[in-house]
Amino acid sequence: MNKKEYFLPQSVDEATQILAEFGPSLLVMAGGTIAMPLINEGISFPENVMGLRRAGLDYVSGSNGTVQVGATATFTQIMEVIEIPMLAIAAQNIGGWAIRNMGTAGGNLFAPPPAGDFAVALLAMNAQVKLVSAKGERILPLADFYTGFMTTQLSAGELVAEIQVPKPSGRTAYIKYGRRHANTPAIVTVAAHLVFDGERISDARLVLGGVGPHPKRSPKAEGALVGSSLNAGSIEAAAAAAAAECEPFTDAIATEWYRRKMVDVYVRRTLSQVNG
Amino acid sequence: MTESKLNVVGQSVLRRDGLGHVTGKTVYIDDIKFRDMLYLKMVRSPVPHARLKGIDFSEAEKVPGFVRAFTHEDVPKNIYTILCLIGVGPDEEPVLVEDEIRYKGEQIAAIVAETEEAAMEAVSRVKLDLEELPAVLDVEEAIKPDAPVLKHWGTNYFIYEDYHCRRVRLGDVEKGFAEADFIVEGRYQTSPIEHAPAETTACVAKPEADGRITVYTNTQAIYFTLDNTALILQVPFQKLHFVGGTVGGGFGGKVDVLLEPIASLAAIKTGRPVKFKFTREEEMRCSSSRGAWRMYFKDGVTKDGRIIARKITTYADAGAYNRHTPYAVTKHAANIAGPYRIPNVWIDGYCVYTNRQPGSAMRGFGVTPASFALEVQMDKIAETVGLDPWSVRFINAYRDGDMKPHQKVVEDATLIEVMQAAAKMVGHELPEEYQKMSSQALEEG
Amino acid sequence: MASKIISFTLNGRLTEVLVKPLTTLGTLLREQLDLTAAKSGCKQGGCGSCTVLLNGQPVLSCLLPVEEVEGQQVITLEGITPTDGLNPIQEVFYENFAIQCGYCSPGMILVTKALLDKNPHPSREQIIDSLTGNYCRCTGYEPIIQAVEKAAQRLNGHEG
Amino acid sequence: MAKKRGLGIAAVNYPTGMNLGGDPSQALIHATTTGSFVITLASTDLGQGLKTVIAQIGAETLGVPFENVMIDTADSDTGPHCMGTFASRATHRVGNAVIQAAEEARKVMMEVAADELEASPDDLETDGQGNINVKGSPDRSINVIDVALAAHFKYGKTISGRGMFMKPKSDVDPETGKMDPDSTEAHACTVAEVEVDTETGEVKVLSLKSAYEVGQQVNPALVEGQIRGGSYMGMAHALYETTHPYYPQVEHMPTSFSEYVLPGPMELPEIDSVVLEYPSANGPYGVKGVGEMTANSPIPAIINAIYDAVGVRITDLPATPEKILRALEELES
Repeated sequence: MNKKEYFLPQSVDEATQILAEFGPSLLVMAGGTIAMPLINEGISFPENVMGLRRAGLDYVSGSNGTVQVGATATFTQIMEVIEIPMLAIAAQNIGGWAIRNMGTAGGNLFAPPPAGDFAVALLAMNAQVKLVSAKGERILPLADFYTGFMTTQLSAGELVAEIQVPKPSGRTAYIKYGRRHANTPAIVTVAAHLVFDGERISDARLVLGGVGPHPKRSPKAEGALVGSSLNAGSIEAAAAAAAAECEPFTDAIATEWYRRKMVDVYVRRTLSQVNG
Repeated sequence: MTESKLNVVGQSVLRRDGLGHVTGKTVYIDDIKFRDMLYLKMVRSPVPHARLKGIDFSEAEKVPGFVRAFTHEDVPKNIYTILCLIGVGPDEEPVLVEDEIRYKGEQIAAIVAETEEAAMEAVSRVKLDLEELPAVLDVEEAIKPDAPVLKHWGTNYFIYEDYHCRRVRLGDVEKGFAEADFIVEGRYQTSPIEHAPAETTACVAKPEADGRITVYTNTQAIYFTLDNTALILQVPFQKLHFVGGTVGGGFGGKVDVLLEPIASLAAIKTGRPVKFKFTREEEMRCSSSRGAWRMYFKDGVTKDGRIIARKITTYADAGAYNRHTPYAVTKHAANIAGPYRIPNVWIDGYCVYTNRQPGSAMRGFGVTPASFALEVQMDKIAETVGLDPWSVRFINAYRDGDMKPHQKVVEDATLIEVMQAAAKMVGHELPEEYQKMSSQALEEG
Repeated sequence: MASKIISFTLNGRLTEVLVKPLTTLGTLLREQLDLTAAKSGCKQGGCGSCTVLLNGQPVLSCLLPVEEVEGQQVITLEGITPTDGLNPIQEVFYENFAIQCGYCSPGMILVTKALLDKNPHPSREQIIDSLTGNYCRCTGYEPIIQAVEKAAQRLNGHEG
Repeated sequence: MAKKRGLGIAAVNYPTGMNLGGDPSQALIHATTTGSFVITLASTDLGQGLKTVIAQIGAETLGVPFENVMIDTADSDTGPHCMGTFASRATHRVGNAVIQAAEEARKVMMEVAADELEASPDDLETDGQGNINVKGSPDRSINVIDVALAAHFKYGKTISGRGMFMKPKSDVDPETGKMDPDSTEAHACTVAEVEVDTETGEVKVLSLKSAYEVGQQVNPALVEGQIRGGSYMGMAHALYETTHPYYPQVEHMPTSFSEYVLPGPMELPEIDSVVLEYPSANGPYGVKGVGEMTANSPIPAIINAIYDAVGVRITDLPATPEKILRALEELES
């Protein structure tokens, strides 16, 4: 009843000005797939809402070895990105068809775990986020963007405008394991990006979703891989390190115990897929 | 009455309601709306067991569009039990909580408002003064002497004609165990399950010019719901006019009377049409579920695989209130020994109350958990005796003329025939003796 | 609270509506425009019963604020139903018992339309993939999957 | 990674009707002036197809075309009592009530036709196409429309009938449990094939093949609909569904279709069935109830198949990957 206004800015500048004016009380929404259910169920009662769909951020474009994903690009759009197959696979693993037509890359960064697993692929790609405000913009690594459970580096007045994804320099794999094979929350999501120098792994990015406060790299697992070849032993060691290092939780889908077990299994399976 | 040649019975004629369904023109309850219609939302308990010491509506009343709140004091006959119509009692469930909350999600107060959003916001602003109490959640804990007692008659189980459980007795199980070569035991547990119909439970109650109330409802049972509503509201039966018949999936989930009485009350008190529709979350957490069952088996079996004694103790988790569980336990007790010829059977079926969302009817009412437990137990018996799973079932299968544990003679057995057909379907070659068996030929057992 | 006039194309007709902020397309269709084919099965984006086509793509009308459809093309099941008779997709759902309680049918049929418009020869896997966001408790999905296969055949002229 | 396959069977019975009886249903039938027959009920269609099968039963007994029969349900001001649609009772109970009502209406229809054809009612037959003929004399025939018109405007007669079916209530002997808890029993046997991933505990149901015995089928396509939907529901119960993931605890109760886990179309196994028909003695045209039982036999069949595949017997539903994995670890240790 007390919804005062629904803003539909036509540009990023207009969006940041509205945000500067209203401050944190303004609910910023992209695809609506996270915020609208809470409003519909009578859990949240926002006064002012800003929809970003018309702000010109619904692009996916590539240049100079980087793919720029606008914050409101939908997963359906991203599924057509051919330069980086893992992005398409990660997008395909989200929701059902209609959700993929609505849900956005930017919005997914704010999904409560175990949702929000698009970022698992982004982190493996070493993606950066562009944050804009009325005062300007800044770019920071996505790995630094998350600060805790449902908290980020986003300051008052800032918006996620773009995600910049470097094309992978190595081999990649991505697996989401849930109770169903589609349209399901993750028990665990794993993404791997391995750069090889001959047989030797020279750089490794191993990312886990659904087993921590936010999608997160597993430095110890990465450490177990770098310098070694990708073989049964290094895969085993990386899986064990990831399972030890992750911080799983219990929810309606799975227990902490099971999630940790599945980190071990799915890190192995993901790395085997890199190998295969 | 069977005719030699059937004309349309046996034909796959197209659905009568099919054209409405594929064009979206079928009218479901949520598709009905009236001018001036109000929306009802429920204030629910956040905890499984508590004393309700007070409700503060003052902030809720300030929400623009708020019309009225209802508590148990507004409900003429607040305490009821659904199955009173078929002689099950005593009354034990409140329409709206009086002083004791017995499950998380229980209905405490109703709010009607001009819009659905206003009703939701008003509900979110209601303050409850609760004193939490220890909850009892496990059926076997609940019937221990020191468990918190949930029922005014002093036990946490339903009483069947002065007995503490539904009993079935045939022959002498202890004698059967003594004669058996093997004793096979098993514990089986099922979980509560949501009916999850595509359409959530809903009704619209509309006051008419003649003083009657028309209730549009997706109940599975029009009269059953009408009669209970009249009793709860203490109005003459002819004051109510129920209209329904089109249900977006039921599965047993729409045979409770959680919505119609309170929506009708609100319609009477406000003089305006009132819609009450469960949200998906309410449907999952607050409407009845398929109750959970815990079943213990002890079977006496001979070397050749015949079950000669079967003792079963079973606990139905009714949740906080009866709903349909006392009746489900009777159906369960009549079926859990299975479609087998067993001379000695002993069954104790308990209907137990816990601080949980009440269980109720669901597709397979009391029999689904029984079939699960006993058919897994049959495989366990087969393994113990050293038979294959088909053999143990053929050896024990009931035939027409056998006596069931509840002392009814079997009349239309076809267990053997469906097993023969299934074996054929999957290419499993049965020994000749099983291929020749017939449910209609009673042989020496 | 400032209501806004929103104009968009609904089932081929230019439509102007006055809505309160944050009214969803589903609520607009069902409560204001009496187009009740799209259902409100969960309002959480989880069941697909509220599916409509936005510029030809399936979206969930329960999650879409009406402000967002300004200037866009919206199609509901009413919009693909001929004034007399049935659309070929509706025909096969009806003839093949791909319906039981009927509550999911409007969403299923619209997803089928979007799929076959995009891909006239979908594989079984593609059909299944397109249906994963639409919930059905009654049928066990197989009759629906088969209806989509038959609808493709009929639209391609391979079946009477 | 090891994936192991297994087969499991289960055989079940299922009773038709409220288990102690005492659950009546009524039907009223009347013909309009032009030979449409309206069956008035208070029964509900949940999607299983009651409005269709009841029209079929009414048309069969009346001897008139299916299209001539209208179903008017469920309005408490006009529809006579029905206990409700549950307990696999509706086709059995309401069908029997409709047969009784239709027989009464048919009798009047045949009497009027006999007067019009100057024949004895006993010498007449309906052809199911809308005509009443003198047996053996196809040229002596009258259309049902003309019979209805004559009944109304020439003879002042109502072609109508009342039907009621009730199995008297059986009381339970509380000491021994002696009771009569069914009207008839349907049966089913399911063979399930599963594949279990021993590293994750995940179960893939490969096929559910079942034989059902359901008495006379009124509408085989609708019976198949119950079998397919029920098999899927049984699989969901066996492996996925729970409102209390950590029963008996009440934490983490699902609130949405994301958290309340149900299999989707990607998890569909091959579902195949054969249907046997052994008509019941007391069902309309030999019907038995089929609605509920279809979900039952798949559950233990799947659990038994898991045991066959990997040697763990899950006795606590649902058989989630976690429970299977824990059981496998216990088996190893």
